Amino acid sequence: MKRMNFDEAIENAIIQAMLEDDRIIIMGEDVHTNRSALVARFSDRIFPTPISEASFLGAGITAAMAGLKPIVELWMIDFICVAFDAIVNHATKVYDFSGKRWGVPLVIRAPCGGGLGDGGQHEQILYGSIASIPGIKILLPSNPADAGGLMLAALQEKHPVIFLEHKLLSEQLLYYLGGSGRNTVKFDVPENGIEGEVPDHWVPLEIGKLKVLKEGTDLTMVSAGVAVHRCMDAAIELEKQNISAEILDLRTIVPLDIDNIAASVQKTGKILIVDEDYKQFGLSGEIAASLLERKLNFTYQRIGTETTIPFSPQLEVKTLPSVEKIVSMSQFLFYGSH
Amino acid sequence: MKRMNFDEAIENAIIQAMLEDDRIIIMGEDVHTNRSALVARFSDRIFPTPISEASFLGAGITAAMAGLKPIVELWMIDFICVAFDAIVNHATKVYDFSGKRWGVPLVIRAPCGGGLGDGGQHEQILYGSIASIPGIKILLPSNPADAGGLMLAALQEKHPVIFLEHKLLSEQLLYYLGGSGRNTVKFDVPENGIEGEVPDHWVPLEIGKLKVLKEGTDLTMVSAGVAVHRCMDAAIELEKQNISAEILDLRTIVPLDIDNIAASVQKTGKILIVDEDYKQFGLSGEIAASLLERKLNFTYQRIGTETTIPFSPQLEVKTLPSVEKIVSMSQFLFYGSH
Amino acid sequence: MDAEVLHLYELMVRSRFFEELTKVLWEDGLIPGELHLGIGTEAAIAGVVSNLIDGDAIASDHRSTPEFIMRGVNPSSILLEMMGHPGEESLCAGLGGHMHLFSKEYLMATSGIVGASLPGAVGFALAAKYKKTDNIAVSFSGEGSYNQGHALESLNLASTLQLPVLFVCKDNGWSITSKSSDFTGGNLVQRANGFGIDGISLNGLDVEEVYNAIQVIIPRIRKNKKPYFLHVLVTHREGHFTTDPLLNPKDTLKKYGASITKSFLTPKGANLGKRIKSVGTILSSLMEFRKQVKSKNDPLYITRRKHQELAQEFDEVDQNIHREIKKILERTLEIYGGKSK
Amino acid sequence: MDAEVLHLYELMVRSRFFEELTKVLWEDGLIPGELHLGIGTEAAIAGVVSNLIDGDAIASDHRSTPEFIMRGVNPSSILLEMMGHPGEESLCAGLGGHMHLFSKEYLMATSGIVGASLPGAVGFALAAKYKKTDNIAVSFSGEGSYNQGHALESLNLASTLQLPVLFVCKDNGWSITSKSSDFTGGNLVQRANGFGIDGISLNGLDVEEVYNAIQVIIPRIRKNKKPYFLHVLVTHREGHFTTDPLLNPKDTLKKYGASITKSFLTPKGANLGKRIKSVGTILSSLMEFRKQVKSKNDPLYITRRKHQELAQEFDEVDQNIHREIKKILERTLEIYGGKSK
Ligand SMILES: Cc1ncc(C[n+]2csc(CCOP(=O)(O)OP(=O)(O)O)c2C)c(N)n1
Ligand SMILES: Cc1ncc(C[n+]2csc(CCOP(=O)(O)OP(=O)(O)O)c2C)c(N)n1
Ligand SMILES: [Mg+2]
Ligand SMILES: [Mg+2]
Repeated sequence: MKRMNFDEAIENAIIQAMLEDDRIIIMGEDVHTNRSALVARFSDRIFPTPISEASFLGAGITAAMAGLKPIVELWMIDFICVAFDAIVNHATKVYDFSGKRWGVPLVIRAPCGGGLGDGGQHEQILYGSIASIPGIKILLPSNPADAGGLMLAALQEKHPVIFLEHKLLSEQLLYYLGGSGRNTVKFDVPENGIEGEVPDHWVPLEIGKLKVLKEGTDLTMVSAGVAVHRCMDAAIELEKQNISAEILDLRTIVPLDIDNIAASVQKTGKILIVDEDYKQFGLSGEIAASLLERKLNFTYQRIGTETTIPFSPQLEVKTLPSVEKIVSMSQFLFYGSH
Repeated sequence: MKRMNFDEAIENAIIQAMLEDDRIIIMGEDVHTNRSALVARFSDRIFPTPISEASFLGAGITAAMAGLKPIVELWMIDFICVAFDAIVNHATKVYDFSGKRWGVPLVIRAPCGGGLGDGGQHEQILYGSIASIPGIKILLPSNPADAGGLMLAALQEKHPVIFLEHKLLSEQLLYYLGGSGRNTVKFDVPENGIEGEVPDHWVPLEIGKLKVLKEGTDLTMVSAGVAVHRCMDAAIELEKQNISAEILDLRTIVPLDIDNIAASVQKTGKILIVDEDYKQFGLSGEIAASLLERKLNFTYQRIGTETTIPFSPQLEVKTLPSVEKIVSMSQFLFYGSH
Repeated sequence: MDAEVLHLYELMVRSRFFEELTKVLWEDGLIPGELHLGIGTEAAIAGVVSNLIDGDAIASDHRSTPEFIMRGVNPSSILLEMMGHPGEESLCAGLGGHMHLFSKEYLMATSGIVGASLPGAVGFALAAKYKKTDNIAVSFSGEGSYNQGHALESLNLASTLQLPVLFVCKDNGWSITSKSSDFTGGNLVQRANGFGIDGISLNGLDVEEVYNAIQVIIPRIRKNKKPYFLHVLVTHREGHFTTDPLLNPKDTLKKYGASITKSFLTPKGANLGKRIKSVGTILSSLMEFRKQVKSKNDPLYITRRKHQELAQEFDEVDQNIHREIKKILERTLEIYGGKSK
Repeated sequence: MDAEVLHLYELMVRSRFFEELTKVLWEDGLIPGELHLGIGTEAAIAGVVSNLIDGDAIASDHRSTPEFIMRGVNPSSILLEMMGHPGEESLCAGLGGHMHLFSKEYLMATSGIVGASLPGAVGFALAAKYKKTDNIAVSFSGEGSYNQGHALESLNLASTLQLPVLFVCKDNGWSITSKSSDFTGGNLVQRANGFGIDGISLNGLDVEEVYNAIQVIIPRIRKNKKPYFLHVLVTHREGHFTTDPLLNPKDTLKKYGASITKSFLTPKGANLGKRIKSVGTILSSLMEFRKQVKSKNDPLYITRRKHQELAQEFDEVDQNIHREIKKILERTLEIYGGKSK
């Protein structure tokens, strides 16, 4: 076992995959810079593009159909919106439209998430909007080992995958977007997410399997990405109050690992979903519905982003899921009051 | 009281609004044809556009900010995807970004829904994807009176509204898209939706209030648009089996009238959500979560579109919510088996 | 040149007969959904498709039947697909339908989203170039699509990535009910130039004009790996879609009875043999219909007029294709009827 | 002309001093997020903005501070907004931040989504035309944005709807780390022509060149209700955003201490009077910094060089604006510090 940064792990897994599979190419804005290490190694497999997400993502789809395995990069997932049609009406539809004869093995890679004080157009996660469309998988790892393993798995899929990379976990993104030129601001970076142990040789992780990060008996917390780390911190606080939280790191938003969520909820009888994406019409709802469909009995609460993410850091911190909110909502779930 | 077609009611309400408020304009592809009656009356207030949804929807936003009240039309809601950025990063964000000083009074009007055999890119509803974004209201009326009243209400809003018009309810759309040139195909058109009583003078309906279409004691069915009529038909079947369904017509997807859903569920103890949109990460999940947040005890099931809508009518009918499915799922909810 | 003219004529007639057949099937209720016919675009498409080689890809739009027929995709599988037949024999197992035809074998994809052919072709071309083949990709779409964002972006993308794409703009002057000249700033060849792409405008009703130009253009694309823009004037003889209510007053639309519908949509009834018999009648009337179309805007008629010396050969092609399409229909209906029983 | 030159110079200096101030505040950690400066674009923007009248609208991008300052929006409210101060006095109550500045009063909107200025300006122009005013709308965005779908669509939309829009393309040759010539097919004036829009390319570092051209262009737009495309060459003297790590090696970046941060971010500490005192020092160093920038690519320097006879007046402007900005900073920090205590 060695240790790596989060972004290093992803790049490392990509290198391993690219060495084994020469159909893998990389497309996107500024990839000649952001993936300069890969350019050095795989020069003509890196295609920097104009600022034209709709067309280069659209082109990625047919390139995949014609036998390549493109990793299409976006500067941030917020910008998927200018290319949303490529997802909804093309990437997710071709396999079905073709009578299940033609797959689209495409990986979309995009930074996501808040906490850098960049405002509401540059801090979203948006999986709630994307996940409603059948036919695409969505990954959101919380640590280097999962990031590498899931990236490798994504590159072995026959169908489109969105790989989300939380900005607060990536040294590279923190350096570039977070303002490398100043040491006067601090971000609330999860230590156990930004760096950690990784395998010597990458093995693909199974997509759609959550990980139990911490066992517990009183309360199930379901989360993904940076929010997982907030849950872990909250759990320490809660232990002090004799509330034992079980913490599930989804890792995959679609498909949801409902079996294992259900198993945990059956044990604890209580679930708190901590979701950095918009609360409404998203992950927390889907989990609620899926558990109810299974006729489970449980009490339920959720934390999510309820408004446009404010620019002001003081307001931002109150808008995103925080340890305080998690502790407070857990108490509410437990005692019926905060 | 007089009677009108669904599309007539909408047009009629728009005429009433346009006569009273000269800030209202209409933009979109082929509006000179599709709204020819309005052109005759309000000529220079109708702006036909090129096939450029992203830019004319984007322009509609700033036109609204500059004091107009644009109704921006799309040929179908499926095409919102090429203009999704205008929704996610602009229409819904300006009010917040401006410090709540600048509103965007914009109405997006779009046909939606399946049942015409047009295939998976032209039959979606997609509110599940849109509704996750804070800052936009979504309406989906099921009959002429609600359609007119909600359109009038939408035109009095200070913030963006999406007005969805189910194709199977609109004589005009059935005629145009359904193949007016042949009487060899029949669509499953809800009689009570396509035509009905309307007020002599339009009064705006309150946005965010559901309507109890049928009272019942055993089971709450929540639905909107065409699916509401499927529920009504299923209810007749269920009455025969001594299951009394209460049927709620949401009319508004966002904001959800959770108070009244909860009241009904408290009475019946059972809820079945019948949703023509994609099942996952959408309406049915949001209702589940909102009810659980209120600590209600109830049993739950849902029907939604689970895959790309198939072109083949035989497969399409099995994919969209149907009376058979509703009856069967109600039985399951009631007896624990189908 | 005679052999080439006859070959091109054959491609066009095959597409025409096939589409006229789909029109009748549609009117009879056997083809669901909207139906956008390429009748009037055959010359432009034949001139391009006849110059493609194995491994070349096509991305097209909601009006793609001619491309599929001319490229050689099994017509019966296309017909079954358009009829929504849910089975192996249908091109897309009944899931796609006429706006969403896909053939992995022929590298052909379509989309009902205006403008999507362009990024589609760019991606195909990227794969071809990456694999170091000589293949190209062709985008077919209407003039209206050149106002759509992802289409415009794609011109720039192909230009800057230096990809072997032929962008074919089938300009019939209309987008549904919008007169395109009112909605298009500048002219489209100049617009392509503004993205660094050379282009030309041709009379797309004259198959030889297109064919001759393309014979030079496509090899250049193959060699230089640079996109090219081909603007062709075409007509849509059937309006935006079949029995476009804007072109046909409502009350004249009921002329077609429900002949095949009756025999095929009703699961129980006469045996299959009898059902298929009615097909002959329909095809003959198609022939009749086509012959009436002697307008100077019909690409088939233009070809015949230009080559009056080939009148007999043309008639023979007509007869052969007539028989071919009839067989296809019979085979198709057999599968369709067999399954729907 | 002298008065005009001095006025334009003043607009530019005000923007420059203000942005240099934001740079220091950013480096001190008082401005969150990415910070994209318009330093190097002042001449182009001053040449345009100085020709606007009441009721004209502006849609801009992630680099819009100069437009807001030159148009006369309260600088203190902008500064508070950029500092994320959540209060009435901030332009957007702290919710927008520097990429999302909005002024309803001045009809100014921005967006961090590349290309969104173009549909934004089109909608403003539509409203102006519909209301039968003489107003126009200006779109400001970088050259990279002209490869984005909604931007390209907007050229066509403005052209066909005949709307009074001035599309200003601030071309610094780079989009983040991408050299724009590698990612732009054709040239942008020709591209605009391809949408039926006239255009011109100017040296955006020469404020008089821009001003003189705009004096003719804008009245024509007002009268004819037709869009126009203005391509101006500019520089971004600070890279893509402040202390762009691609332009500045990591280790040279630590030159700025955390002076204001210490006094203002720490809720408890010295009283406000003392805190504000440190401001003077900072502003003086700004003056120093600006004077060092004597590169021939600096629009301020170019103006001074062209009009050496006005050297004394320029110095006076510098001094006045220095005082002005210093006051603004003091007032701003008072509000900011008062609230954050
Ligand atoms: C993005 C999008 N917007 C609108 C439509 C509706 N629509 C279908 S075909 C069409 C007209 C296309 O015109 P053109 O490209 O000229 O092709 P033609 O039909 O004339 O062959 C429109 C607007 C669509 N399918 N997709
Ligand atoms: C749709 C979209 N894609 C990508 C980005 C990331 N991004 C921010 S600024 C920028 C470069 C813009 O270049 P240009 O338009 O030339 O403006 P400049 O920064 O040079 O002033 C990019 C790619 C974005 N904000 N929006
Ligand atoms: Mg056309
Ligand atoms: Mg630039």
